Formats: sequence, C-alpha cells, structure tokens
Amino acid sequence: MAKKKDDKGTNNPGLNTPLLDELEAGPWPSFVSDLKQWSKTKPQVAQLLNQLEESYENRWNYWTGTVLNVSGYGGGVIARLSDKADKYPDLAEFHTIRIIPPPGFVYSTERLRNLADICEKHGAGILQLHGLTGDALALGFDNEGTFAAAEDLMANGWDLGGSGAALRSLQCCVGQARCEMACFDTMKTSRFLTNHYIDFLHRPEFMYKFKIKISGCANDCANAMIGSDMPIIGTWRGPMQIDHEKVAEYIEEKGVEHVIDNVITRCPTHCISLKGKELVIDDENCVRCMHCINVMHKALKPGKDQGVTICLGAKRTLKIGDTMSSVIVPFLKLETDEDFENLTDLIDRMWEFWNDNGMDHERIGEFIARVGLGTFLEGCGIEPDPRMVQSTRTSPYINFEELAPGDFEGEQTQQPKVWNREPESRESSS
Amino acid sequence: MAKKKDDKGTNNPGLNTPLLDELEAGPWPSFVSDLKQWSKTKPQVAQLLNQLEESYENRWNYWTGTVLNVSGYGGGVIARLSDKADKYPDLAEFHTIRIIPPPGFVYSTERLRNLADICEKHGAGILQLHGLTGDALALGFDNEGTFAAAEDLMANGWDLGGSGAALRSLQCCVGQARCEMACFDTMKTSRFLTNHYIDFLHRPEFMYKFKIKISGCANDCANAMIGSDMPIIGTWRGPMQIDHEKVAEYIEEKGVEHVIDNVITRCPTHCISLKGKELVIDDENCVRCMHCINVMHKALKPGKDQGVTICLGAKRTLKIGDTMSSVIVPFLKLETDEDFENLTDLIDRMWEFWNDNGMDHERIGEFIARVGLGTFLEGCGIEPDPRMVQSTRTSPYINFEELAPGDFEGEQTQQPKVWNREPESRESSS
Amino acid sequence: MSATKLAPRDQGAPDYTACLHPAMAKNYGKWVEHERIRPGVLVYTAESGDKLYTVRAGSPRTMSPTTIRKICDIADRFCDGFLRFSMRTNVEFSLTRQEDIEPLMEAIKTELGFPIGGTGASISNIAHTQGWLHCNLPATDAAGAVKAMMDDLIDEFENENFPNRVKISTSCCQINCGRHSDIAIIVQHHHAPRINHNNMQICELPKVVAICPVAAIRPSVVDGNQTVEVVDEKCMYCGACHGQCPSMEIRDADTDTLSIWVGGKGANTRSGPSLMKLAVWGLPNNPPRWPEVSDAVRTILDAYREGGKDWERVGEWIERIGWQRFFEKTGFAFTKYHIEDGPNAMWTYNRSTHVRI
Amino acid sequence: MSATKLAPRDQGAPDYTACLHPAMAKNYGKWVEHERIRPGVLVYTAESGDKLYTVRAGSPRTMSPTTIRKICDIADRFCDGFLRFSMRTNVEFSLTRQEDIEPLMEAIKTELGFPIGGTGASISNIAHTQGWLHCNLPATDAAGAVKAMMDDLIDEFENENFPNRVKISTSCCQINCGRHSDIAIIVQHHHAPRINHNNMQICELPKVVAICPVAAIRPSVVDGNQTVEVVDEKCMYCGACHGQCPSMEIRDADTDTLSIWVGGKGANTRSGPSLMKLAVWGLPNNPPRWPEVSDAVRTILDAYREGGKDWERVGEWIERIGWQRFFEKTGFAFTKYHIEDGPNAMWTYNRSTHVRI
Ligand code: SRM
Ligand code: SRM
Ligand code: SRM
Ligand code: SRM
Ligand code: SF4
Ligand code: SF4
Ligand code: SF4
Ligand code: SF4
Ligand code: SF4
Ligand code: SF4
Ligand code: SF4
Ligand code: SF4
Repeated sequence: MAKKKDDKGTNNPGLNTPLLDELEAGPWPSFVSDLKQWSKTKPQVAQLLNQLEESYENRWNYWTGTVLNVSGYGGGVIARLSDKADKYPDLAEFHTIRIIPPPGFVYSTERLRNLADICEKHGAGILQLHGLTGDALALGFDNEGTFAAAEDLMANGWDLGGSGAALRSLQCCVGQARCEMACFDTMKTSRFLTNHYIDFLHRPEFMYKFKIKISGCANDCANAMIGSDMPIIGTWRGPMQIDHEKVAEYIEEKGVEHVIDNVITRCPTHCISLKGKELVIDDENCVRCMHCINVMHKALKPGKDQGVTICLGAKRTLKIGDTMSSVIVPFLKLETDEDFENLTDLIDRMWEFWNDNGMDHERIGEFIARVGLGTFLEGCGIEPDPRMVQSTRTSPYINFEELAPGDFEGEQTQQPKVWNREPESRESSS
Repeated sequence: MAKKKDDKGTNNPGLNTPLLDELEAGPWPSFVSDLKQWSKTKPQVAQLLNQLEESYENRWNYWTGTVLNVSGYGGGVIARLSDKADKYPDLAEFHTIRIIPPPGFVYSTERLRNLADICEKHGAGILQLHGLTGDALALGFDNEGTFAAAEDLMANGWDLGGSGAALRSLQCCVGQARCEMACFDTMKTSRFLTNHYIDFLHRPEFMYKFKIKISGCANDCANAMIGSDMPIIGTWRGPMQIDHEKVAEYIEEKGVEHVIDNVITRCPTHCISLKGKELVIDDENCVRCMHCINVMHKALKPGKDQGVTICLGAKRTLKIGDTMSSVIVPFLKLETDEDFENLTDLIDRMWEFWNDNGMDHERIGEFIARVGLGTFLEGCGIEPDPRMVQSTRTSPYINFEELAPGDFEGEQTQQPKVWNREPESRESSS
Repeated sequence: MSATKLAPRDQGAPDYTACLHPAMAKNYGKWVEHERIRPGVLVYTAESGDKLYTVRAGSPRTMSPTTIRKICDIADRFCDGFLRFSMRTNVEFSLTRQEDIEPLMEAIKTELGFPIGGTGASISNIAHTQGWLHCNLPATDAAGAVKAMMDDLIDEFENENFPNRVKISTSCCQINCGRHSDIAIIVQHHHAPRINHNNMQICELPKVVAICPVAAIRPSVVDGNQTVEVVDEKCMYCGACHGQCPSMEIRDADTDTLSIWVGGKGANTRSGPSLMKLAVWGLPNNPPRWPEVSDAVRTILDAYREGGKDWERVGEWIERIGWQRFFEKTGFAFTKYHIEDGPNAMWTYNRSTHVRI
Repeated sequence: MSATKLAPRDQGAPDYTACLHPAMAKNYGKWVEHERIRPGVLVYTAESGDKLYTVRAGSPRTMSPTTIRKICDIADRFCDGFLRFSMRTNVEFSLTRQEDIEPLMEAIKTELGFPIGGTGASISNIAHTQGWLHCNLPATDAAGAVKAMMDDLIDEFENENFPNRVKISTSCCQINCGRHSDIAIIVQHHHAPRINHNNMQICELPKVVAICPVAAIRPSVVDGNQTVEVVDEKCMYCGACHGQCPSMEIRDADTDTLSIWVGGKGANTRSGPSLMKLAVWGLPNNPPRWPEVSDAVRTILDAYREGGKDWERVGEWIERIGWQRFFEKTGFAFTKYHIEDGPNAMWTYNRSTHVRI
C-alpha cells in the first residue's frame, strides 16, 4: 500500500549507524556524511541509512525487486521493496528512476538544479551521477512519487532511461566538445540514435537488453568495447597527421631511447620506424590503436578522413562467459544524413535478425556466439570482411552450402565401397 | 589366404600408368620412376603402380584396413587388403611394418643396407624414410612376409614401432650430435624413454595413442609442439651466454637499424635493449624463445645451466578440434640418473591418471580439455605453476572445495530470504 | 496522480548544445591540443587559440541535492554556469580564466570537500555499483569498499605516479555491473542456491530452469508445490538463477568471499581490449571498511608502479613480466583455482615453451 | 613360419652411438657454431676446432632398395659410411674434408638425381602422408601433389629467398597426418557419409556412434540389420566415423575438394606455436598433378616473399599485415566459410577496433 508523501519520517527512529559512521572518516568525500546530513531534510533517508547499517552488520541485503511502469513506458524504473518495511515503513517502496542525461554528461547548472529540485520534490532526492550504463539515477521514490516525478521530469524536458529487454540509455565520451582526438561527433550521434530509437528504449521488446556506447577514438573513454553490445568508435582512413617539426622537437627533448622504448616498440603492428629524427609510419599497417598519438599528441593526430568502426557483442559473464565486442563494420563515414541513414539501416537489420531468431535473455553477443558470425552476417545482409576476424578458421570441418551434392551436375557416381570381408585379426604363429 | 612369395608377379599384367607417368617429368626426384624401375625386381610393385593409376583415374582409394599382429606384439603393423585383389593378387595383403629408427635418424650404411636387404627379402622392399611420427616405414608385406620380416629384423637388432592405442615411436632432433643449440641430449633421452617404456609401445593398453617428441631447443626441429602428446624441449635457466665482442662485430657489420628491426623489436617480451654497441638482456623476462640466438647465433648462446621444458596435449583436430601443447613442467634438469627417474616418475603418474579416468579414443589433450588442467594436476600430484597458463582465469564461477560450507565452522546462519509478496506489476494511472 | 495531465512522452536525450560551456560550443570539433598543467588540471587549446582549463574533482557519485547545488554554485561562479561529469563520476569544472583556477580549486576543496586529481597516470575514481543501498542481489556493498579504498589511495588520485592510468571497479555480486577494469573487486559464492520452495513463482519456473548455464536446475515437486531442485555437483554457484528468481538464494553471509581481478582493459591502445583475470580469492567480506581488500589492491598497485614500464596498463605489465613474476612480486599464491576451467580453458593455457626460469 | 625360432623381442631403439659419423661422436655436445656456406651446405665447428660439413639433398621419401643402396654408396665414399635423414625426409651427408664437398654434390646429383638445398630460408621438402599408395582413408594422393609442387618449387628448394624457412605439408584426408605447417593442403568433404547397411559391423556400432563429434549418428535398423543412420543437418562431414568404420563412406570422388591452410608453426620462436588457418577452399582434386594447388601455393609464396620481413614465418607475416591484406595481396576471396564456427569461434573474432583502412 502506497503511503502519502507527507507521512514520510513519521516515527523516524533516528539514526543509529555505528558501522556506517566509520565511513565518515578519511579524506575521500563520504556518501554517508552527505546522506546523514540530508536525512535532516528527508527523514526517509535516515531509515535508508539504518537499513544499510543492518546490511553492514549482517552482511545481508534487504531489497526485493518488483516491477513498476510509468504510463506509456515499459521501463526506466528499478522498483524495490524493503524486506524491513515494518521497521522502515518509508522504504516499503523505494524506487530508482533512470533518466537520460545530456549526451557526454554536460550540464548547465540550470538543468542540474532542475533535476535535483524535481527529485527532491517527489522522493528522497538522492542522485547518482551517473550509473555505469550512463543514466542519471534518482533514488528513493514510492509508487506515487515515481509517477509524479516522471511527469514532472517530462514536463521539464527530461525523459526516462532504459531498463529490461530494451535499448538502454546511450553513453558517449565528451568527444569534439573538448577533445582533439575525437574523430566524429559523439554527442550528436548519441542524441540522434537515442531519439531515433526512443521507442525501443522505452518499450522493451527485444530478446534482451541492448547497449550502445560511443567513443570519439580508440582510446574508448566511454567504455564502449567492454560495456556495450554495440560500441561505435571513432577512427580514420588514410595516413595520420604528422607534424614533422614537432616530432623532431619531441625526439630532441626526450631522446632516441625514449622514443624507441615508448613508441617504436609499442606499436602493435610494428609499423613505425625511426629514421634519424623522422618517424616513418607504414600507414597500410597502422591499425589506429591511438598509442603513438597519445604519447606524442602534439606531433601526431588522427588522419583527416574520419569516421567510425562499429563493433558488436560485449557483455559480462552470465551464462556463456564474457563476450567481447568484435568488428562488424570496419569503417563508416558519419557526417551526412545519408551516413546516419546507413547506420540506422544497419542497426535495423541487425536487430531484426537477432530479435527474430534469438532466444529469451539472449544478448546479441550470445546470439552470434550461438549461430556463428557467418550466419549472422548473412542474416543481416552484411558482407563478410576479413577485418572482422583476428584470423580465419582453424577447424577444417565446414558446411559448404555451395558445394552440397545437389549443386553438382548429374548423380553421385561413387557409392560406398563394398567392404565385404570379415575384419581379419591375425597373429604370427607361435 | 596367403600366397607363397615365389608366386608374386605371376601373370603380372605389365605396367599401364599413363597418369602416373606424368609424375616422372620435372626436376624433383620421382617416386614413380623409382618404383617403376624397382618393379622389374619386384613384380608386385607393378601391380601397386597399376592400382595407384586406377586411384588417380577414379580419384578413389582401394585399400581396406585390417589388423595383423606379430607374436608378442599388439602393434607395429599397418595391415592393408586391396579391394582389387582379384585384379592385383599380389596386393591382397600389402602391409606396412613400422620400425623404430636410430634416434635422430642417424644411420651407418651398414645398418641402412641391412634394413633394405631384409625388407627386400621378405616383401616389396619399399621404404619410406621416415613416416611423420618418426618410424622407418617398410611397405608391401603379405601376412607371412610380415611375420618373417619381423623375425629377421629383430634378429638383426631392429624392433617394431608403435601403432594403435599405445606409446608411439619417439622422434628427436639431431641435437647435440651436430647442433650447438641443443640444451640436452635428445638422442639419449629418446632411446632411454623408448627402451624404458618399450612395453607400452608394443602392447597397446592406453586410452589412445601417445606420442613423445624431443627437441634440443625451442626451435623445435622435431615438430614436438604440434605433433606430439608430450613435447620435451631443451631450455636453460639463468642468463644466456653473450659474447660481447661478437655482438659489437655483428652490430658493426649489419648496422643498428638492422639490429632494431630483426632483434630488438622481435623479442616476444621486449626484454632486449640496445645500449650503444651492447645488447642488454633483462634475463628475468627472457622466455627462451631462441629468436635472438638464431639471428645472432655466433654472439648469443643458450645459458649454461640447461634442462628441459615439458609440455602436454597436442593432437590434430578430430572430435574436439585441435589441441596444442601447453607447459606441464617449466624446467627439469635431465642429466643424472635421478633426473631421468624424475622424468619417468612424472610420466607414470600422468599416464596412470589419464588411463584410469580417460574415455575410449581420448588423447591426453582431450582428457585435460574435458576434466580441466587443475583437476589433471591434482590427479597426477603436480603443483600448479603460473607458467602453465598464459593467463589466469576470466570466469568468476569457481568451485572452491576449500570453501565449501562443510569447511566453515557452525551452521549456515542465513536462510533464503522469505520472499512472501506477490510480484507487483504496476503502471501509473491514466 | 489520476488527475494529472500527462507530460510529453518520448522526448529522448536532452539538447546537449544548451549544456555546453560557451568555449566548448564555440570550439566544438576544433580542439588541437591538451596539456596537463598539474594533476587534476588540464588545458585544452583550440584552433582559434582559445584555451579551456578543466579541473577534475572526485565525487562519491551518490549525492544529495545539497551537494548537487553546491556543485552548481561553484560552476556558476567560475564556469559560466556549466559543468560536466566524467565517465568515472568525477565532476569537471571548465573555465577560460586562468587566474580563476586557484580560487576554483580552493572552492572545490573547502565547499565540497572533493579532492582534485584523477587525470593522467593516476588512480581515478573507482567505478562502483548499487550494493546494499539499492540492488536486490548484492552480497556486499560497493560504495563502502570504494570509500575505504579511496581514503587509502587519495595520494594516488591527487598525483600521477603510475606507468599509466589505473581504472578500478567494484561490484556487489557476481553479475559484475562494475565491468572489467585494471583492478576489479567482485564476490564469490561457495555453495549451491538454497530454495524457498513455498514461494516459487510458477511463472518463473521455465525461465529459471532455462537460465542455468550448466543445466543444474530441474523441475520438481515439494510438498505438493511446483518448484525446482538443484543438482549440487553440477552447480557452479554463479547465481544466474538468483537474478531470475529471488526464491533461489545464492548468497551466504558466512561464506561469501571477495576476490580481486586484474588486467581488464577496454581501450584499443597497443594490444587492444582484454578481459580481467583472477589475482586473489577468498578475501573476507568485511564491512564497513574491507581492510583486506584495500591491502591486496595496494599490494598490486605497488608492484605495478615498481615494475611497469611507462604506458603499460596493469594487464600489459603482467603480460610482459608473466604471471609467475606477478605472483612472486605480489606474494599472492597461485592455486589450481587460478586455472581456467570450462569450455574456453584450453585457450588460456601456455601453449608454448615460453617460460621464465 | 611355424618352425622359426623367435628372435629377441622388445629391443627398443637401435644404438645411435654406433650410427654417428666419427666427427659427431667425437664432438657430441661440443658444437659451437654453424654457418651456411651455400644453400644446402652447412659447416659446423666444434670446440675442438673440428669442422663438419653437411650437404642436404631432397628425397622423395618413398624409395626402393636400389635408391637406398645408392645413398649408402655415396655415404661410404664421402662420409665414412654414415648418413642421416632429416625431419623432412631429406638425406644429410656429413663429411670432414672440405675438398670433397663438390665431388659429393656431383655424385648426389648424377647418381641419385636428388637436388641440394632445403636449408635456411628456403622451401624444404614437403611433408606428406600415405595417400592412395597405402592408407585406407585417403580422398586424394599426397605424394603426387608433392612431386608436382616440388617440380614447380625446385628453385626455392635450391635457394634461400624467403623471409624465413617455409614448411609445407600435404595430407590425403581431413585427419591430416601432415600436421600444421606454414602452408598445408588438406581435403574437404561436402556431404554426410553414405552407409553400407549390409556391411555394418555390430562390434563397431557403439564406437562409431560415440566418435561423432556432433552426435549426428544414431543406431537404427535397416532390412532387419542393426546399423546406424546419420542426421544430415547435424553432420559436419568430418569423416571421424569413416576412420572408425569403413562402412560409413565419407569420400566422394565427384565432390571432394582441396583447401589450403596457412600459418601453422611449431617453433617457439617469437610469438610461439600457432595453428594453421584457412586461406583457400574449393580447389579441385585434380590428379595427376593438381595444377590448381601448385598455383595457389605459388601465389601465397610470392606474396609472402614480397611482403614478409626477415625472420617472419608465413603466419607471422599475415598476423602483421592482417588478413585483409593477405586476401588483397593473394587475390583470394574472403567468404563466410573463412569465419570460424563452433565453440571456440568467438576467440577468433577481431575483438578490438584494430583495422587497416
Ligand atoms: C545501476 C547499475 C549499477 C550502478 O550502480 O551503476 C546496474 C544495476 C543492475 N544491473 Fe547491471 N547495472 C548497471 C550497469 C551494468 C553494466 C555496465 C555498463 O552498462 O556499462 C554491466 C556490464 C555490461 C553488460 O551489459 O553486460 C551490467 C551487467 C548486468 C548484468 C549481467 C549481464 C550478463 O549477461 O552478464 C545483469 C543481469 C542480467 O542482465 O540478467 C545486470 C542487472 C542489473 C540489475 C537490474 C539487477 C537485476 O537483474 O535485478 C541491477 C539493478 C540495481 C538497481 O537497484 O538499480 N546488470 N550492468 C548500472 C546501470 C545504471 C545506469 O542505467 O546507468
Ligand atoms: C603413416 C602416417 C603418415 C605418413 O605417411 O607419414 C600416418 C598414417 C595414418 N594415420 Fe596418422 N599417420 C602418421 C602421422 C600422424 C601425425 C603426425 C605426427 O605423428 O607427428 C598426426 C598428427 C598429430 C596427431 O597425433 O594428432 C596424425 C594424425 C592422425 C589421426 C588424427 C588424430 C586426431 O585426433 O586428430 C588419425 C586418426 C585417429 O587417431 O583416430 C590418424 C590415423 C592414421 C592411420 C592409422 C589411419 C587409420 O586410422 O586407419 C594412417 C595409416 C596409414 C598407413 O596405411 O600407413 N593419424 N598422424 C604417419 C605415421 C608414420 C610413422 O609411424 O612414422
Ligand atoms: C574525461 C574522460 C572522458 C569523458 O567523456 O568523461 C576522459 C578524458 C581523457 N582521456 Fe580517457 N577519459 C575518460 C575515461 C577513460 C576511460 C573509461 C573509464 O575511465 O572508465 C578509458 C578506458 C579505460 C579502459 O581501457 O578500460 C580511458 C582511456 C584513455 C586512454 C587510453 C589509455 C591507455 O593507454 O590504455 C587515453 C590516452 C592517454 O592516456 O593518453 C585517454 C586520454 C584521455 C584524454 C587525454 C583525451 C584528451 O585529449 O582529452 C582526456 C584527458 C584525460 C586525463 O585524465 O588526463 N583516455 N579514458 C573520462 C575521464 C574519466 C575520469 O574521470 O577518470
Ligand atoms: C636438420 C634439422 C633437424 C633434424 O634433426 O632433422 C634442422 C636443423 C636445423 N635447424 Fe631446424 N631443422 C630441421 C627441421 C625443423 C623443423 C621441423 C620441420 O621442418 O618439419 C622446424 C619447425 C617448423 C615449425 O615451426 O613448425 C625447424 C625450425 C627451425 C628454426 C625456427 C625458425 C623460426 O624462426 O621459426 C630454426 C632457427 C633458425 O632458422 O635459425 C632452425 C634452425 C636449425 C639449424 C640452423 C640449427 C643448427 O644450428 O644446426 C639447423 C640447420 C638448418 C638449416 O636448414 O639451415 N630450425 N627446423 C631439420 C631439417 C629439416 C629439413 O630437412 O628441412
Ligand atoms: S575516446 Fe577519444 S575522443 Fe573520446 S574523450 Fe577519449 S580520447 Fe577523446
Ligand atoms: S596508431 Fe597504433 S597502430 Fe597506428 S602507428 Fe600508432 S601505435 Fe601503430
Ligand atoms: S631443435 Fe634446436 S637443438 Fe634440435 S636441431 Fe633444431 S636448433 Fe638444434
Ligand atoms: S631468446 Fe627470445 S625471449 Fe629471450 S631475449 Fe632472445 S628473443 Fe627475447
Ligand atoms: S553488481 Fe549485482 S548486486 Fe551490484 S548492482 Fe549489479 S546486479 Fe546489483
Ligand atoms: S547458481 Fe548458477 S549453476 Fe547453480 S543452479 Fe543457479 S544458475 Fe545453475
Ligand atoms: S591423412 Fe588421412 S588418408 Fe592420409 S595417411 Fe593420414 S589418415 Fe591416411
Ligand atoms: S562425418 Fe563426422 S559429423 Fe558426420 S556423421 Fe560422421 S562423424 Fe558425425
């Protein structure tokens, strides 16, 4: 039963958190201190801390999951009921709302204050900036508060994030807003995809969750490669930009040995060599790993003809073990409207094949692991490309459709050899 | 029914091998020419060539396998019956005898002539030096000829090789007999193990075949790593030997760039650096891959404190796919009698565990793949060593015996949480 | 709520252009250079010659509106009313007036109590998960362990003293929302789930049977109720069933332990991404400050700092020196549990004679 | 034979010390240096200062006693009555008198017709298997393809013109006794085994059912006979059943094809051992000279010679330039069949953004 907001904190038992208090000491900012302070404004936070104290004491958790949906949405709320609701009535319903933040986590103070105000108004007001998927997380709403907060948020230009078997809120690095490494517009791409696919984000109808993370270059500051089903990573084609004067300066300053040890020997394809004070890069073999650029970032830069590499498949370890993202599109320009259409066209086809053929709770990486990348590509109408693999196959057993007997002219002439002798097993006499 | 040797070639149809004849042209020595010539001495070889011609014509094989054992032996003969025995009566029985060669394939002409003589006397006399496992292969004996040849061979100091679910004939590189890279006595080790385990070689009683190949150093000229269940590979501990004068000479002669490109950047652990005309090797991180020694073989040599690394598990692809050998003993001295006892003791324990717990047709690599290396080590009483793995585990799901509930004092206090609410699925109203 | 008029739906991501610092908006896509002035402070130079200073401050991620508003106050005063959060929940204050850097830093320290750092080859903020604060699955807390660890590592946040950036994460259950990191702390369970047969949801049955990766769960009937049973010998204590169905309880306050994993990396730099691997297991789940965890992390960090070459991430350092040396240098034991089992195990064995002797 | 007295059993390996060239016996374990005087000819120097010259000659492996005796004659004349065979079925003549090298080489060429070479960065003799000459399983011949290929590659045997040694092997069925090599030729089948139900050996039934890696074989009864049937959709045409039971016929003269695999390596040098990987499939099984195979091998070799750096083996070259360039440079097509399937497939995908563009 939902209680009125006004009730919160009635009969609040007061804070009793000796263990948590130990987390107030030390130089790192303490969430305990902050929440203790805040509990004076929001009495339910005292209950939260008291319950957390019990968790610390008993090394046990007291939340149970449930499902709660805002009208028109199939996700965005992580609903929790306390097992200790009798003792902590204000925790009886204590939900988190996932909110889509501005791409790149940039905020005006106006927007951020607005967020804090709304969350304070309708719930416990605790914010986590940001969750690991990339949502702004607001904790501590009861059922009514959740609904009210959602309306208020939406009235103020915010929207709910993803949860369940849906597209999840996208995450991107700061990119071109502040980083010279960025090879494309991560924020624009993030917002474009979010809005284009907002239906899939809000109403779960996939086989399972799908995460997209976007990094402006291979440094992958957005954790796309290990944290998303579909990393979109900036890159370039053709030669990188080299400022030969600055190269010479760098070598002058740091010395040849330093350059050999930190640049030459670290290139994964050994495609850099040092000729006197000049770096020579065998561009054909540069795999755009960013390392040399990172080290000599004033002298070297990504090439001018930029775009993205798209990968597919990462997830954590449940069921089949960790999957990692692997290349699905080696290079795609991402500038014109047409480029973006190419991207959504690709995503549409991949989603369709996955959702038509996947199993319940099967992420796309697991799906590919099950059906095979070859089948997946065919199903999505994507041309196989050797850059998708680290190496070709080692197993010699191949099901060649093209060479199936039906494709050969005439009848199979060779019948099984007639093996009509008893097997002999003999020993030399004596 | 076995025929008398005298019968061979009666009614020999004469050679008719237009396709095979095409293999007489060209500069590479032709086995066809050799055998055609030889068929004048051994008429059955003409039948062999004629049947082979039919294979070439029809792209079809005409041999069927069977089993034939020399008294007291359970292997060593690869017995074949021709499907075209009606047409080629001398091929009705046409077996191969596997013969253990001198380790390292060294021969005196006396021994080699002796081998040829015996094989000619009792069969078709065709020799293959050597089979890929490392046997001297003698082809073309009928049943009686097989038995007679075997006795004659043994009377002359030869012995039969392995086949079936047995230890197979060992193979080793030339090693210390002619190679300065050799870190231990490969020939002695090969002969010692062959003779020590001759019973297991001759009387198949393993789960399946077991191959041992022995290389004097990590160059692995004996193909041990990919061709044997148990590679024994020479190595050393402590620093490698460096002749600094010769290093300087080499650098002088070839130039710094050459040394960087061919030595420094090629070291798998990047443990070599160039300080002027001196090579500095971080010995702690040298993994004895032999590369730098190969390139600068006059200046660098294996270290003086030598021994072997033992691996386990390679086989080709049938059933579970290729397995590769992996380290089971990082370093073992192999000089004194005690050292050799350590080696056989280890082999005994591994064989026992494998044969007690393996399945039919399961090679030791497949067995380890099935039960896990951890279990295997425990079963054999071998201490786990981090050098056995390329990296530790990535899967977080571990069956810790030590931490099983029984090992904790007292009762399990925490019972499953009582989850006594109906799951709620709500929507905001309207 | 029934009376409320519904607000507009499906608006998507907020317009970031309205959230950009003016210098960012102006020089969007036109940055040419960056430099670290000191730990925690970067300067970015644009084609236009504009310079943007950025000060990075460590946050506890979980914050009250009071704290949020303090952050906003500072951003209003020094940063034209804009700010951002980084991927590791740090707060980034950007400003164009160099002379304001010191006062800004002063304000961050005194008004917020946030440390400044996390840039370059430092230890940045530790990524963490919900823990006992909000998730339904945790066997431990994440935020508490992070607070304790960061207290210990604050110098490493405020300075750049490692071979390369160090990313640490903690997770509160084996699901590991904390992701792969250079160093990661996760939980291990040690026996099969206990089942609350009275409470099994029939609707969940097929799902919970299906989710078990080793087919250890099978339908059964107990006291006339449709429920499931677990084949103990098969179960690998993964907890997948617990995530699917709360009546399958995998946690045990007495026996759950923590473990530390190393070498996870998402960056494509040099050798590319890699999964993290097991370093230490069996650490006690010891709130409120998990000292054994902090100690073990410190041990790894010290060895890495001493042995790593510039630009080597933790995993790359270990790859180069080999796991044997890693265990030697940290003093941790290598056990059979460190050896991978399961289907991909063979790929983790040392399939060469490459050994350090 | 019944009257014959049995010879001594279990004698084991012959005494190699009696088979060593005197200079080998004397300097056993005391060699310090080697040098290649010219392709095919090495000189080894011992601590004692002794020098041993070795001339390597290519053999066809399968030889008549006549040929063996010719070899012995030459060894008697020049090598004190000793010789050896190498791991790749070459004959090695060792001698101490430098002035005899030329006459020895002359004798090898004229009396045996064997080429001299196979040392250093050349293509040595091609390892091959029994084929139609003796095995019961082959779908092609191995010796014939080798003879044809070596005719084509004889210059590469007699010279050392590659970045590193090139090891080639051929196998006559998918079992692949020919092992992993820099370049390997193997056979592929294209439909499930046909079964000779009249001839099924009851004794073999459980074994043949058990050996199928994908459980495609199940017991069945046809015309009252105990036999097996194969589930076509599951079968991957591996032929394991055919090796176990000759009544399961996997081969088909009309549809079997050959394929070429690259990058196998057993040496622990540099990156260590590696398995070979698929380069080209669908080559016709075309006796007596398999020209399509020779052509494809030549194409790979040319690209390797041109693109490989010194000391890079074929697989290391491909690793460095990437498979994309391999396919570009050879002109072969990359198809979905080149992508690994099966349980370990994910490990072969490109799990980074490392691409050449
Ligand atoms: C809130 C958050 C942790 C945090 O404190 O930051 C989180 C919390 C939960 N995760 Fe997660 N995950 C969160 C990021 C991740 C990440 C990291 C990422 O997205 O980059 C991962 C690893 C990457 C991945 O996607 O695999 C992650 C892997 C999982 C998994 C394991 C998936 C697997 O197949 O291995 C589950 C369980 C599942 O999917 O069945 C899971 C499930 C959950 C659930 C919904 C537990 C459940 O199944 O009931 C948790 C809800 C807690 C709560 O009360 O809010 N969460 N989860 C993160 C989402 C915040 C946000 O929206 O911004
Ligand atoms: C003769 C030889 C090929 C040659 O011409 O040199 C050969 C020939 C046969 N091999 Fe082999 N193998 C030969 C070396 C190899 C090698 C290479 C090696 O030993 O270094 C391998 C790969 C490494 C390995 O051990 O896996 C090899 C992997 C196989 C396999 C596949 C094993 C797997 O699990 O993938 C089989 C089939 C089996 O074991 O079931 C097999 C089976 C066979 C059989 C016995 C066929 C059969 O099952 O009936 C062949 C007998 C042919 C005949 O008529 O003589 N042979 N076989 C080689 C042995 C000669 C010798 O004794 O010196
Ligand atoms: C602000 C932030 C992006 C954002 O949109 O929020 C960012 C910003 C920068 N990163 Fe990053 N990285 C940020 C998270 C990451 C992450 C993800 C994470 O921390 O969770 C990674 C990948 C981690 C992994 O591998 O799993 C990441 C891997 C890198 C690397 C690659 C390091 C390497 O050698 O492997 C570089 C290159 C470098 O260090 O020069 C880099 C470089 C940079 C540069 C120098 C890029 C630039 O020119 O501006 C930025 C200054 C950073 C500094 O700290 O000195 N950034 N960077 C993130 C700050 C997080 C924090 O507060 O600590
Ligand atoms: C004679 C022989 C050993 C034997 O006992 O029979 C031998 C002898 C030598 N090998 Fe080998 N290798 C012999 C087969 C092999 C094999 C196995 C094979 O060919 O089937 C390999 C491993 C193949 C693989 O990786 O799968 C092999 C990999 C090497 C290497 C490593 C090359 C690399 O960089 O990966 C070296 C080092 C080098 O080239 O300096 C080497 C080096 C040598 C040296 C230079 C060692 C020495 O100091 O004597 C010898 C002179 C060889 C030459 O040709 O210039 N040998 N060598 C074998 C000759 C075979 C032949 O007739 O062609
Ligand atoms: S991923 Fe690249 S573009 Fe994005 S912030 Fe990091 S370094 Fe800059
Ligand atoms: S970006 Fe990476 S791959 Fe390219 S040259 Fe630099 S270090 Fe080499
Ligand atoms: S393996 Fe080593 S010791 Fe043996 S022949 Fe080859 S190089 Fe010499
Ligand atoms: S032997 Fe190999 S690992 Fe050792 S220093 Fe030489 S190249 Fe490096
Ligand atoms: S790691 Fe586990 S317990 Fe922690 S938030 Fe994620 S799902 Fe919940
Ligand atoms: S803990 Fe994992 S393995 Fe055990 S029953 Fe549950 S799902 Fe299956
Ligand atoms: S490869 Fe196949 S056909 Fe050829 S010898 Fe080996 S088992 Fe026989
Ligand atoms: S060919 Fe292989 S997959 Fe097909 S039935 Fe025979 S053993 Fe099974």
